Amino acid sequence: DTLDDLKEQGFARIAIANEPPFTAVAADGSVSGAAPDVAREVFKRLGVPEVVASISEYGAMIPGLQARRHDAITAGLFMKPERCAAVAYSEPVLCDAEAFLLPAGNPKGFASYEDIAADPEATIGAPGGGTEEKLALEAGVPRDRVIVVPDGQSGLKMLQDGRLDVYSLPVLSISDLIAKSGDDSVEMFAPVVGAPVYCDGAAFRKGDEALRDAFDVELAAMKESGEFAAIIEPYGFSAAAAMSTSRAELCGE
Amino acid sequence: MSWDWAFVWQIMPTLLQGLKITLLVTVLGAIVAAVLGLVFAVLRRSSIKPLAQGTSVLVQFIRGTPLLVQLYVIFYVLPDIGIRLPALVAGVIGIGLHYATYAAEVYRGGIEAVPRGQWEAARATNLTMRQTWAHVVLPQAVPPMIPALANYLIAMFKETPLLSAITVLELMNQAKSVANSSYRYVEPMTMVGVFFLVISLISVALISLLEARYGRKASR
Amino acid sequence: MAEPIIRFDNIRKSFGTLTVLDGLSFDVMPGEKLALIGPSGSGKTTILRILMTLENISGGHIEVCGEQLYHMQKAGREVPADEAHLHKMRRHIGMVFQHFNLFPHKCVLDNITLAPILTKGEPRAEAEKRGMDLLDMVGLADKARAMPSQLSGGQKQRVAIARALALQPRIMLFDEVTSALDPELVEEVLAVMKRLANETDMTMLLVTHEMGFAHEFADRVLFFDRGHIIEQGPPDRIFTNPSHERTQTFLRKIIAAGHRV
Amino acid sequence: MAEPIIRFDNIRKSFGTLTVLDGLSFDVMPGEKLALIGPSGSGKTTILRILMTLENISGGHIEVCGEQLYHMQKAGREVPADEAHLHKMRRHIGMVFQHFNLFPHKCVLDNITLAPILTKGEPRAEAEKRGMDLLDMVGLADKARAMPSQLSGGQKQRVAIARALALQPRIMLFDEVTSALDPELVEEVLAVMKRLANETDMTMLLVTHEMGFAHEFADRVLFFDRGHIIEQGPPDRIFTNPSHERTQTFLRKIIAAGHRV
Amino acid sequence: MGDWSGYIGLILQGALVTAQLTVMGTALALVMAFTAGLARLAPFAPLRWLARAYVEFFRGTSIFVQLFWVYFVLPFAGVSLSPLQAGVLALGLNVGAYGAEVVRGAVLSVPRDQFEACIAVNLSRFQRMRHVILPQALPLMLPTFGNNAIELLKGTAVVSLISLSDMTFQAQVVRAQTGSTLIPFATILVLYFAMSLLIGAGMRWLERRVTRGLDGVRT
Ligand SMILES: Nc1ncnc2c1ncn2[C@@H]1O[C@H](COP(=O)(O)OP(=O)(O)OP(=O)(O)O)[C@@H](O)[C@H]1O
Ligand SMILES: Nc1ncnc2c1ncn2[C@@H]1O[C@H](COP(=O)(O)OP(=O)(O)OP(=O)(O)O)[C@@H](O)[C@H]1O
Ligand SMILES: [Mg+2]
Ligand SMILES: [Mg+2]
Repeated sequence: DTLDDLKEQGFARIAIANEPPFTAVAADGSVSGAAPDVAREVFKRLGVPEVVASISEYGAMIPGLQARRHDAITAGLFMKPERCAAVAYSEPVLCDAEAFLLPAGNPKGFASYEDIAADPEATIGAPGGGTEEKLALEAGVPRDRVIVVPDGQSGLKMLQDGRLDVYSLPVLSISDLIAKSGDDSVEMFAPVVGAPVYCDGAAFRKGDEALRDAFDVELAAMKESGEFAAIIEPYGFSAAAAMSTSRAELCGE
Repeated sequence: MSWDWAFVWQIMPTLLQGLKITLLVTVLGAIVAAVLGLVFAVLRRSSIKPLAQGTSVLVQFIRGTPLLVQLYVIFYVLPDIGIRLPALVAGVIGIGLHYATYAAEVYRGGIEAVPRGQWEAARATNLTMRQTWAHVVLPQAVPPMIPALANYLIAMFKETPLLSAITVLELMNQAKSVANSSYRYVEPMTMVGVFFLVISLISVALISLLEARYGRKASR
Repeated sequence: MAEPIIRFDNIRKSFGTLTVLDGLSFDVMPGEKLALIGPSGSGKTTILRILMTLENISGGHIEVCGEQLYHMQKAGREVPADEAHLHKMRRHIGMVFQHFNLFPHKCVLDNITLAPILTKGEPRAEAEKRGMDLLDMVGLADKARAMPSQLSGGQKQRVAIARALALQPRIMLFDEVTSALDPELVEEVLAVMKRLANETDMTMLLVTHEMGFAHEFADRVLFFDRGHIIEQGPPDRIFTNPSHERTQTFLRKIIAAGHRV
Repeated sequence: MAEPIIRFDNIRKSFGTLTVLDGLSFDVMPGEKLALIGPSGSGKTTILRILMTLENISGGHIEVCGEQLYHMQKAGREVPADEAHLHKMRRHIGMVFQHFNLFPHKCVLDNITLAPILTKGEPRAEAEKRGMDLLDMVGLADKARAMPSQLSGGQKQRVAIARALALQPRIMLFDEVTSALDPELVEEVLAVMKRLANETDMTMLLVTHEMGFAHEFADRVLFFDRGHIIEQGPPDRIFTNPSHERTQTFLRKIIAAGHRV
Repeated sequence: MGDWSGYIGLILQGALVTAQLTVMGTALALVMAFTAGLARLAPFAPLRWLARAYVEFFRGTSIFVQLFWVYFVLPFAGVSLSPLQAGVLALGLNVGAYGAEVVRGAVLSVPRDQFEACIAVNLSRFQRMRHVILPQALPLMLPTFGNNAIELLKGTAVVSLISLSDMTFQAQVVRAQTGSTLIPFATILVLYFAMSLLIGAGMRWLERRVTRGLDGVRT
């Protein structure tokens, strides 16, 4: 099966996003960040010594997985019932609430996606194919006011340039953006009212459930031993949040 | 993953919406390219040396670097110096500017293709410079340019997907967004390919009509 | 004696490092028919092109119809002619080219009337009437609405002659006007030029390799070699009894090549 | 009497709707020098091009060196010739073109040796030796390493003749080989051809407007008009005393245009 | 954030990938251009149709769609290529289709006279192409090939969209990690321009080489 293949070739290919702190790329090109670090450790325990990470757009991850370009996605791709139907998720890994990036002082007082829908002028930026885009659309923001932004840096830039009224990402991503920008003309609003807390998991191809189950076993062991917390908490994520919920719950199974 | 016709029909309106933007960008970009191209062509013939050379370097620079990166710069860097263009405008200007350098080349070639003897005959019949351009050179230079310009129009049309990188909701971006929310990729992407193929095949056929028409006229 | 209508005074002409004309001087009297002959590369075409202001000169002075061609007075000083001056001077001169250079996008009549309408502001009706007369003269009245591409070489050249005449220049230049034509079509063009030479008092300069025609056509023949006039005189003398050896060699070669004298 | 080396039998040739040759028949004997003359468009070039297999025929049969040119036997039936058959037949025929058609990217000697080396597998050294002999013959031994662009028209045409001779064809075709040349350069080419005509027993077909040369060169003159042989005979008779009115008109026109007879 | 030299290094790594893509893509494009261009002139009709279909398809659809197909759809047919292979394949086939028209045009623009001279000296079809037509057509192709190679270089930026870490992609990474927009983009613009100048200079050098001795023939 797939795990044996991976053991044999000695590495697993994982897709990651270009979104700190879920992922971080150092100046020397080496990949770290919460999601790849967890994946690396779990695969090591499964007997796969290396992970080869490739940075990918969110939208390209699932097709890449289906096209066997990756063995797993570890990218902060949050679990949602439709996604659970498209891929096989592990148990939760990284949890985060949704946040808004706004001009300082939140002049329009946005607190929820519905607030944005209600303002006929307001535009919201979100990653294409990401959770935030879906939430905005579901809250009734029309398509032409949901701007698909390729990456966090672009979102921040567009907000600073006044092209967006709101840019929405998970809390940790937004705070990382603000920290890097050092710009006090923007601020974060979190958590977004009415938006659930989301957790991602490692996503596997449908059909690779055996690999997923093996992954789950090692992940559970790490959660148990506290090693899990030791990896993700320096990046700002909460291990307790991940351990307090489950795939079954998040996928609505 | 199998092909699902019902899904194709379901996403058709969204894709057509994107196609509308794609065509709009193409047409507006073509106008920018045609006008700016003429400006470039004229500046390059300018008798003011630094102006001619500066234009020449600029044209070479624009032609030598990827449109995608130029779009990034126009959209994300220009605001730093206070130029904040809406995405669609930035896209039209970016693609128009890029293709203006190609149009300039076509103009130059068309003008140079008018035989020297025609300039000389105009001079021997004592036409002024302006009359020579208006009555002798341009009427002969322009028709043979039309097919080449039309070819670039098609090339431009096929490059519009780049505008998705600066958030313009053109055909490719619509298709991606459909794919992202449905997790079905083959149908939308294939349909984008079909749209492009059909439109450019039709255009190519139209161009060969143009070529036949103006080619004959030009060969007189 | 009348004043010359054309006066070359010590003309120098170089292309880059190649000096084609070096101190050339000669006069042409009004109404004179001149034939310029000589080997390939001797500068005959260059002389006509300089007169037509298609090339600039590198030194010397040219007078046409009593005025400087390449120079003008400005604040009492002689300065190079500007475009306006050249434009004014070109009125006096017409030229017929070896390769016709008709405007391919205009019909025969429009080729002829374009310049009179644009440069002299002639009303179209009048220009067309005169154009038709000229076409009549060159025997092509029925081709007025034809496009140049529909004409034979000989017909094209006759249209080109009519076009040059339409501006009523006082000086006409002909540069090997038959050498791009099929042999059978040469005669129809020469016939037109012969009539022109006999019936008008225009000054004409003819460059040709058709020695027979030059003989009939010219009042005076100038034999050029490497930019210099080697000898000149009435055609009877030049063709039957050239005094210079180079002229003899040249004529012998031309005859051997099948051109009658 | 010997067999003809070329036999046109009822040849028809159309370009689209235009029929250029309609039932043309004539024979050429080995060693014969033939001049084809006639007005423009009468089909002279077409005849040579058909022989060189540059055009296909629309009907009839051609025999060259005792074999069908455009037909071959297959399973006892006559079928159109395939490329292999044409390739074999072309060995017999060489052609010199009006515009020389030298290979511009090869030096003079390579132009000459290319075909012998490639088509006959001649060793390079031998081909070059023969090539030099041929260049000697046409008076261009010193130009062996020159590129065609460095030659005058007359020199180019002499190289083209040498190139055609290098394959040692039994039949040589010349299509207006001097009409693209400057008048002064004509003689040097004609001189080579005259020598060739006198010194070899090759069969030669010459299309020309140089009546004087045709007169000296040919054993027999064929006068064509609109694809038909109007009259034929020894040059003395055709040129001095043509029996047909159209021949007379044609010759008169040519003479008027300045070509000597 | 301050580690600029490291991030510039990242971009230079990307430049290497871009150069690799350009060289390998151009090589494939050349092969395709000659294969399809000559096939379009072949005496055998199905070969002509095949070449025509290839050219029309790859010129007709956008490089983005082609790239997506090669990268995401071909794997369903059992062909899984690395991003680099996919990029080379898509770019090479795409630019090769344009090149095929260049080859065809150049061959056709060798004067008919030259074909006729070949027949008159009895060269075979292959000999004609090999010794007479192609040597004369090549100088006509080179300038356009040079342009095509530059187009291909510019096209490599698009493969950043399939996660191949070329120069544009690395610029995006640097941008996300450092928060600076101007510096990474300005850097890669300069690098792209330098590469295109290099290609241009190389082509001119090549042109001079192959046209040597043809002076006065080509205008
Ligand atoms: N534009 C030019 N640039 C460089 N050299 C030129 C140019 N025009 C003419 N020449 C050179 O000037 C010389 C004279 O040329 P010109 O055309 O006047 O001779 P010609 O007597 O008319 O000869 P032909 O009988 O061949 O027409 C030649 O050596 C020619 O090569
Ligand atoms: N490829 C072609 N397509 C159509 N018509 C052609 C073609 N080649 C020749 N013709 C026509 O065939 C006729 C005979 O042409 P050909 O060239 O054989 O005449 P020619 O006797 O050689 O004339 P010239 O003395 O002008 O060379 C002409 O009317 C010509 O227009
Ligand atoms: Mg001349
Ligand atoms: Mg002919």
